Amino acid sequence: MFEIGLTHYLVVATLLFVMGIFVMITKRNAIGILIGVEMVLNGANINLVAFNRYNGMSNIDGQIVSLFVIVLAAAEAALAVAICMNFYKNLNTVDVDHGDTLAG
Amino acid sequence: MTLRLKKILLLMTPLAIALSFATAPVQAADTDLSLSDQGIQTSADGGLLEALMFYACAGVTLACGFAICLSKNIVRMAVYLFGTLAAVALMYFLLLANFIGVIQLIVYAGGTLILLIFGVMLTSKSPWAKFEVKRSELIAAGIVCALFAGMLLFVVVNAEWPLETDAVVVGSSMTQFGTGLLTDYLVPFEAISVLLLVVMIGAAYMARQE
Amino acid sequence: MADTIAPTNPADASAPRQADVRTEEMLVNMGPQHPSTHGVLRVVLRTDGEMVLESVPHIGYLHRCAEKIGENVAPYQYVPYTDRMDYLAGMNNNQAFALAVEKLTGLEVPERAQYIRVMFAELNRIASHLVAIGTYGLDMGAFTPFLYCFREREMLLDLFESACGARLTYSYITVGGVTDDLPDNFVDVCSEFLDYFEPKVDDYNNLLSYNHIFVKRTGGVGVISAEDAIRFGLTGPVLRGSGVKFDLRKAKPYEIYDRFNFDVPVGLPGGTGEIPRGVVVGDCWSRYYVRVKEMIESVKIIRQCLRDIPAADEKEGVCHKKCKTVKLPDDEVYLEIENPRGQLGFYVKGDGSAIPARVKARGPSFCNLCVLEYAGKNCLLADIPAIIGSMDVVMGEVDR
Amino acid sequence: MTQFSVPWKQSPPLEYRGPARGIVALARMVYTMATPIVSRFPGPILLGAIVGGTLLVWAHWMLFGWVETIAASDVNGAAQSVWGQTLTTAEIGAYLDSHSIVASGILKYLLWPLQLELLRDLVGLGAIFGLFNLIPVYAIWWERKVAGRIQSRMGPMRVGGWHGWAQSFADGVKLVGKEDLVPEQADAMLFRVAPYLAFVPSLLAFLCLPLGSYWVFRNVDVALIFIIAMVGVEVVGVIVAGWASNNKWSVYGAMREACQMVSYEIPMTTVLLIPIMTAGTLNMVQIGDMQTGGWFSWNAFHNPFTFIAFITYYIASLANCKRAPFDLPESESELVAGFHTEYSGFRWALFFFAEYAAMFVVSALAVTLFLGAWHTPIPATWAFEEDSIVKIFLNGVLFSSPFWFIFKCFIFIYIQLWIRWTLPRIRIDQVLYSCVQVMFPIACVALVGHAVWMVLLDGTVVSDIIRWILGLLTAAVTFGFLSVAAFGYRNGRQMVGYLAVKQLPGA
Repeated sequence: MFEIGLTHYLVVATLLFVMGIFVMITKRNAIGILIGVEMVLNGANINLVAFNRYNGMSNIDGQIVSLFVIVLAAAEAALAVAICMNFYKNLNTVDVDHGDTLAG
Repeated sequence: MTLRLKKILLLMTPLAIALSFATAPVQAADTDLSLSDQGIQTSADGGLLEALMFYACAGVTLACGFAICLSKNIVRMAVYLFGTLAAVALMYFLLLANFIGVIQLIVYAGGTLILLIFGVMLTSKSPWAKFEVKRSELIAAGIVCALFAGMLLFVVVNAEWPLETDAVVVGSSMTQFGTGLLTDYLVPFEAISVLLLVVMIGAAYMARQE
Repeated sequence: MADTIAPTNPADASAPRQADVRTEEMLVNMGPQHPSTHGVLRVVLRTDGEMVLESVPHIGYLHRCAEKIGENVAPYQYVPYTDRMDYLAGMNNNQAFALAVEKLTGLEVPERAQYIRVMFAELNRIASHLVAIGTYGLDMGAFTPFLYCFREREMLLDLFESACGARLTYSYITVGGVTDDLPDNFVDVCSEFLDYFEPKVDDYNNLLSYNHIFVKRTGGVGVISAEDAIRFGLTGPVLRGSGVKFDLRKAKPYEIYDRFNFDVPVGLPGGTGEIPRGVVVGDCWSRYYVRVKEMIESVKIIRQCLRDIPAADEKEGVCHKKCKTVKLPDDEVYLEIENPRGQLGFYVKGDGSAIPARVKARGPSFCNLCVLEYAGKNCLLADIPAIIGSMDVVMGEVDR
Repeated sequence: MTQFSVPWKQSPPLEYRGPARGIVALARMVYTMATPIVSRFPGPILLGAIVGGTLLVWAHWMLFGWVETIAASDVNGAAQSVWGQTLTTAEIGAYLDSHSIVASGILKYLLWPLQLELLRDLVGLGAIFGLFNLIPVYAIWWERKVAGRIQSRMGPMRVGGWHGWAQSFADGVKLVGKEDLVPEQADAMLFRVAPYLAFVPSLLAFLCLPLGSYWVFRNVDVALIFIIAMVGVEVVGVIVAGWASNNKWSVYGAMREACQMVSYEIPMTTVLLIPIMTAGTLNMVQIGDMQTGGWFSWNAFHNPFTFIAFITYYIASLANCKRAPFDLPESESELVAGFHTEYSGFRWALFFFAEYAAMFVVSALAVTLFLGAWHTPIPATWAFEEDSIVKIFLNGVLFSSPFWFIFKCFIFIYIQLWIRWTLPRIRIDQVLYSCVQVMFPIACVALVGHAVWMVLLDGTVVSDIIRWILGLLTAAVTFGFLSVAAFGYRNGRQMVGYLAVKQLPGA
């Protein structure tokens, strides 16, 4: 219980990941979905860093990959917010259910 | 005129957070002094304190995540996301990944989150924009996610992970980072730089008004 | 270098808006309780992000029936009410009303009283411009010039107090003259003050007028062309800031202004000397700077007054003997004078009794304020305080 | 018969309830006790505080130094307890005796608790929390005095006797007792949480901030980025506060803050890369220790590009902690009070604590990275030979002590105040223009120039003499700037006219 190991971190990561998926499924707001994506990425990142830590840390591959993930998440968020604004400009809402038209 | 107990408790939160951060991994007896002088933690074998710290972080992470799931208000969701991100950053500190923790704070909490809030403010018709979701949909999503979570947890708990618990750090992790980024990971690093540039131009182009 | 100043010139209001991102338009209430609306002005702004698309002033929060009161009291009793109109320039208001009544009734004013009137009108012009300049700095976020201006203003108020006992609502200039003669050493004290004050104007210039940030904030903002200024009926420094050299003290000299030698400062083409880069005629900086220059001119006039003022005459006094008993003839008169804020006019109609049948004021702030809707278009949110401040409105006089 | 009554005389005497009562009673007691003493002996008290603080610094330095040395000399592999205790009093006494240090009998009991990790952490946390609270309290009083001086008035003079020294404490007591209003239409939860989101990050930044070589709570290897992140994260609290107030002016303030902060982080972080490149580490203690040896070893005088970087950093940091002329988020004349328009009482005070603490933090970054951290400008070769305890003490105080650090920080805070009470506020488009088109190019040029300089000139080529010359050149340029400024200040009109005013043709 008080001996924290890899499994502890993996459980937290899993739960965060699943919550992110739940948010992505249930939210209608495009930015809400983006928040879900960020949660999923964070869950994955905890995995990477935890595996790095509990494999001796003789190299830091996990951390470097998680750095790439963070950078990509930032880029993805910038683009996604731009898309949201375009979406809003065209449809006057950010409800993704209204995005099923090709009219644009 | 009353100063309620709640206020006092809230006042204590920064102290509590500070304490939890400060007492993060306690250094082991065989700490190499030259390394600790450079501010490098070589190993986290803090026992009780580390455990408490971990449970606090995990608790905040999951509570905020759960609050995001339940919340209907998009700005509140963003604030809860901030809580999640900060707690995950603390968890990185616990995992001896200081640099990743800091980057998480500066890029995620300081940059991406602000971008999200900008997005919210630019696209919400009223400040209280809410979107209704059908109850049946919620239940279905909950069941699916619960099943998925159960499956993943089963795998995670029962799997045999190859472990090397003795953490060995040679020099600063920052040095490793720098060397890694300019040697082994040079190609992905450059690719990501180019990607960032493209994304920057693309985002500016897309958000622009015709 | 790219033009970074947002299109503030209303002349190209038809040009497409420079906005990178479309956002929701928002109606914002600026006032009636807002730090930079100088009283209880309410401006409704239609904004798009930081851009202001439209600003509509709403007035009437300080209405006190000042004109209606004029139909119920004798002229000498109405003088204190004129103090409350433009409370920063009480002397000038008193003077305007007194002159109108004197023209209607034909009261003669003793010469010494005329000099005193001009002197105090000009001193009050300085005091009023000091407030205008100081609060304009405050609107721009510079706190310190405000305190400096008020330091000098306090000395002016001491002078006023020595003459009439009041520091804000003087009622000193009254129908037929002034209420009391000057204290004995007034001439010395006043010249001492002027010697002290004149170099201080350079301080204000260094601290505020030529401050790079201040020039950037006010230069090229809220431009009103000369034609537009005339078309809107603007007067005072707001008109002269647009480059129109028109001052009633020169154009239609009232009282004894034709005896003095002074200049009428205007915006740039008139050649007022050093103009920073980025300033165009009719912008906020020009309007502000006209006030600074006018203070120097007022100092000149006061010096000449102090030099030429006749000695006190016991027999004649400083006020017409019949000032309280005079009957207004069945006639009407309209007279305008140059207030610190522009042309203040009083229309007085008599019906043979001691009480006017109608009193009507033409307030300079009221008329100048009407240009806000035109000047405060397609500018940034931070330009709105700049424009309002450069108009230097006093709400007591707008609403009356 | 009706009697005219004065309404304010009928209100019951002010009563505090709950914890506020205790706070107010304590404050009142301290105030009544301290006022006569402080107003009678302001000079001796100030002197005593300085001397006492110096002794404290020295004692800390000596005692902890000994403990570290003893612990290092005696790595016997003994298991460390949760408390982190490894040595017994006897062992310490033996060590002290072997080094013939006087008063070892008492010292060993004094030194023993210093090795308890948890105790040290708790004491350190208390010290940091105290510092974090004292700096804003003092800075607010000081700001009012400076503003008063600049505006030819006195500033606070009443509370506490001597120059109103207790004014900030009185304000604090007042703010604690004030009603905590939440607007009806506000998002109450976020409205309540927001001040803490702004407050906590600036407190956390202090955890990694070294005041001296040994004066750091947690010596983290990424301390620099951590502090920058904490200064940046503060913006979340401000945005949330502005949004949750449900006030249009507040939203404006929040959006301006976000806009300004996010943009100015780019040039700021870019120029911070320059000292990082020079030092080769992100560890604040190491960066500070590298600049020992006199003013010419400070990073700002390393080469011309570092000096440009230093100036650029300082301007960007003004924008980053929303000080004038970049105080748009709370600009009074435009946005009433910006993001904290709806706040009152204690929550409002939290924002101010966060702001003033952020001022200290950015000044501390400037000092640590560019201006020699806790080292003196005196060249190290002038140090005493350490043959007596007095000379050791003097060397410690004169050549590297937290006093230098705090002194330098407060010089920069003073410059911030000076700017605030002198300059008008700039406009949002000018803020962004100066960031993107002025500061960022300058930062990039300085970065590249410094990199080229390091490759070409550092190491083999540059000897100490050349560094002296470069340092002197940079100092001369600095002095030139300052004298131009002073000259312009004294003969203001001509100078300002020359720099900013164009003589028009025909004028």
